[in-house]
Formats: sequence, C-alpha cells, structure tokens
Amino acid sequence: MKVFVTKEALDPYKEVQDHERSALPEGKHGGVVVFIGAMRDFNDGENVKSLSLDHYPGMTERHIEQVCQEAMDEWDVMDALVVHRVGEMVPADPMVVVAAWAAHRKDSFDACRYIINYLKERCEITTEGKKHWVEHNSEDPGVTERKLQKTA
Amino acid sequence: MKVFVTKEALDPYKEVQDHERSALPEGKHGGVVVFIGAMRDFNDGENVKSLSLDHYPGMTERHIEQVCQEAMDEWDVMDALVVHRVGEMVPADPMVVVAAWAAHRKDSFDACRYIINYLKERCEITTEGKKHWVEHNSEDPGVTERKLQKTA
Amino acid sequence: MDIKIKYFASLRDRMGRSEDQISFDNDNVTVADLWGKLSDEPISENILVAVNMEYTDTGHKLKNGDEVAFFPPVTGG
Amino acid sequence: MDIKIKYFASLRDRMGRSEDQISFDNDNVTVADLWGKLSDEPISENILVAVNMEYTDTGHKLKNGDEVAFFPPVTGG
Repeated sequence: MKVFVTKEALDPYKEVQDHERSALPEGKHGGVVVFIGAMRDFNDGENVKSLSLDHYPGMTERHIEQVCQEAMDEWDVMDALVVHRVGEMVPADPMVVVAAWAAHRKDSFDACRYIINYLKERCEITTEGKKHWVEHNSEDPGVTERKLQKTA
Repeated sequence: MKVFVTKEALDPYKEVQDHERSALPEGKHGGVVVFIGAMRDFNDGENVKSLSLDHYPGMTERHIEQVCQEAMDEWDVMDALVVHRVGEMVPADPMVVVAAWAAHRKDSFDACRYIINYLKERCEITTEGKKHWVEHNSEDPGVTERKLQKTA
Repeated sequence: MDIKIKYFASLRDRMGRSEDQISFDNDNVTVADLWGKLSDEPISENILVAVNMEYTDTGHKLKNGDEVAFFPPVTGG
Repeated sequence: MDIKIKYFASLRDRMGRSEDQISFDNDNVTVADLWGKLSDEPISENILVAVNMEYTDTGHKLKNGDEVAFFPPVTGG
C-alpha cells in the first residue's frame, strides 16, 4: 500500500504505472481499477477559477491508510495506491488518484470505490473556493453500506 | 465514444490520456474510472505461458459500441473509451482498457463496471490457452441487474 | 445460393477449421438445415448463431451471400 | 500546561487564524473548557474534534503538549 499527499502537480497515470512496476509482481493481478478525480471549472452552478486544498499533515495520511486497510480487509485486493494533491490548483488539474489491484475485477471495483468514498468523508482535506468554502456531499449510494466509526 | 480492437501491444494509460486530451473538454468532468484487464500467468490453478485472443471483426466492435451506448443511456456519462487487444500475448500484457468520464464519480463507476461486464459476455472475443479453450464466467454481482437481449 | 460460415473458439477446434463456404441449389434453407450439412452431430441448444453479425436463432431462413457465425455458449477475454 | 490548537476550513475563516497556542494554570481542562477560552460562541454540535490526530469528543481531558484540531462537519476535496 502506498499513500501520499503532495503539493506538486499530479500525473495520475505515471503514479499508477510507477507503483505497478515497482510494487506488483508481474502476471499476478487480473486487473486494476483507477479513479482519477479532476478539478471542474464549475461547482453548484458557479464558475470556479482556482481552488486551494488544505490538509492536516499526519492525520490525513493516517486516515487514508486506514481507509485503504479497511478495503484490503474487506475485499481480495493485492495492493492499493492513493495520491492526493493539495495546495493551489486550477480547473482540469488532477486532484486525487486511487488505484486497487486484484486478481478479480469485482474486488478492484469495490475496493477502489470504497476508498474514494470514505476518503472524501474522513480524511481532513478541506476545500476553499475563491469566495467561500465549498462543502461537498460525498454520498455515493453504490458503495457497500458500512457503519463508520468516527472515533479511530 | 471511441472503440477499437488492436493486434498491437496496448499502452492503456497512453490510450486513456490521449483520448482525454483529444475528446474531453477541459475542466468539465469531475472524474474518470479506468479498468485495465491484464493477462495473468495462471488460470484455474494452471500456469499459462501465452494466450491467443480471437475476435470477429465487425461484430465485436459493433457490440462493444452497443454496450457503451447502453451505459451512456443509463448513466450520466460524458464519454467512454474501450480498447481491446487481440492476437498473441504473454503474462502481464494489458488485454483491455475501459474508461468512463462523468461529472460525478458514481456514474463513472457504474458505467465502467457495466461496460467491462457486458463486454465480456457479448463481444465475441474468444480465448485460446496453449492447450485448451478457456471459458470464463464473467459474472459480476456488483453490476446493476439488467435483462440482456441476445438478439440485437 | 452461397453461404459463408465462421466458427469461433472451441467450435473451431471441434470442426477442425475456421471457415466454410457452402452452396445450396434451393432457396429454402434455415440455419438448422445449414448445420445439418456441416456436422453429423445435432446442433447444441447452447450454441449462439449470428447471421450477418446479428444474433438470431436456428429457424432463421438464409439468403444468398449470408455470413453465418457459430459461437460456443460462454466465452470471454 | 500548553495546548496547541489548529482550525480547518470554514472554522479557520470564522476564527480569523489557523492556529492558537494556549497555556492553562490548572490540569483539569476538557476540550469544551478549551473552546470556552477560544470563542465566545458555544461549540457547535457538528464540529469534529481531534486530539493528537485522533477523533474524540468535547469531554476529552487534555494533557500538557496536546494538539487539538477543530473541523467543520462535512468537508471534502
């Protein structure tokens, strides 16, 4: 499992490829599901020109790792990668990449979806628009229902 | 929508990036879900050294397009890409890439999963191991249930 | 009339060839009749048939120039 | 004892600062007591609190050197 938060521009495809080459044995996984979240130039009907993502160093990484571990405990996943961009960004910038490798694709889909969903809920990454704080509803009805423990 | 079948080595990340750059407007999609299916070096407990994928030119492409169109009708998806490798390949070779771009990630996940699932069921791509035909069960309980019309 | 036939996956192995070309003197030929000419075994319930790249059934009446494809039941990549 | 405080997202705007450092003379201080020193407004039910990067509640008793973080209810990237 690899998790990190970066202020640098994020090349999601390169991160996934590099991790696959360095950490996954050849010919063992049947598939990988990758989610890439990108910055849109609108939000709730308003134009957005730039965005600043803030995080809580230490706590954010710990909680992303915890979410990945939950996914790996729940599904038959060989490895997971999460890279989250923080700091100043502009529309079309990739903000986050989540990848889950597994022997069978259903495990990859379930794990990847679980991670991005709960990562948005719990990982202390906060969004500031130019004029106001943007508070997202991260609800995704496609994710397995699971009671969240707010206390770690 | 872009669909093609190729005998050349497949670079799935490059295909997704190239399509995104050429076909998607900047800053409009919130995310993309990518599934990459790779060749494993084992199947049902047996080692696999090489594999030959056969297809039915014309019918395969038509059915992949039909599956993509169904996904785009069912979910709010901006664009979809499918590239399927055929011919001779060896373990760790990428075999297929499916990508679905959407404003909201739940649509990307549902559409991508639907496409790969029904593509495996209906698209006349057949697998030959070194010694025997490998017939997969493509069942994926995570996909929305939907009655398949076998007659197009 | 002339009919072109294609076999896929394990059916190709069973037939020992990937294609056939057959001519009929009469015009009243179904997919089932065609199969009778191709194989001594009865057509399996599970075999999928396409005529001109559209799935159909064994009662489908053929026309001159049709391309008929036979697939084993479940195959995937 | 010395306590370090961090504010996130809209709470930072409301407080007008991102961090505070406060000293208490006595050792019997909860998160709720701490909030009373930081703001005139009562703490909202929905605010999340972490002490040393673990979520907890406002009854949590603080120790010297603790880092306390306050988050608005739902924020996402």
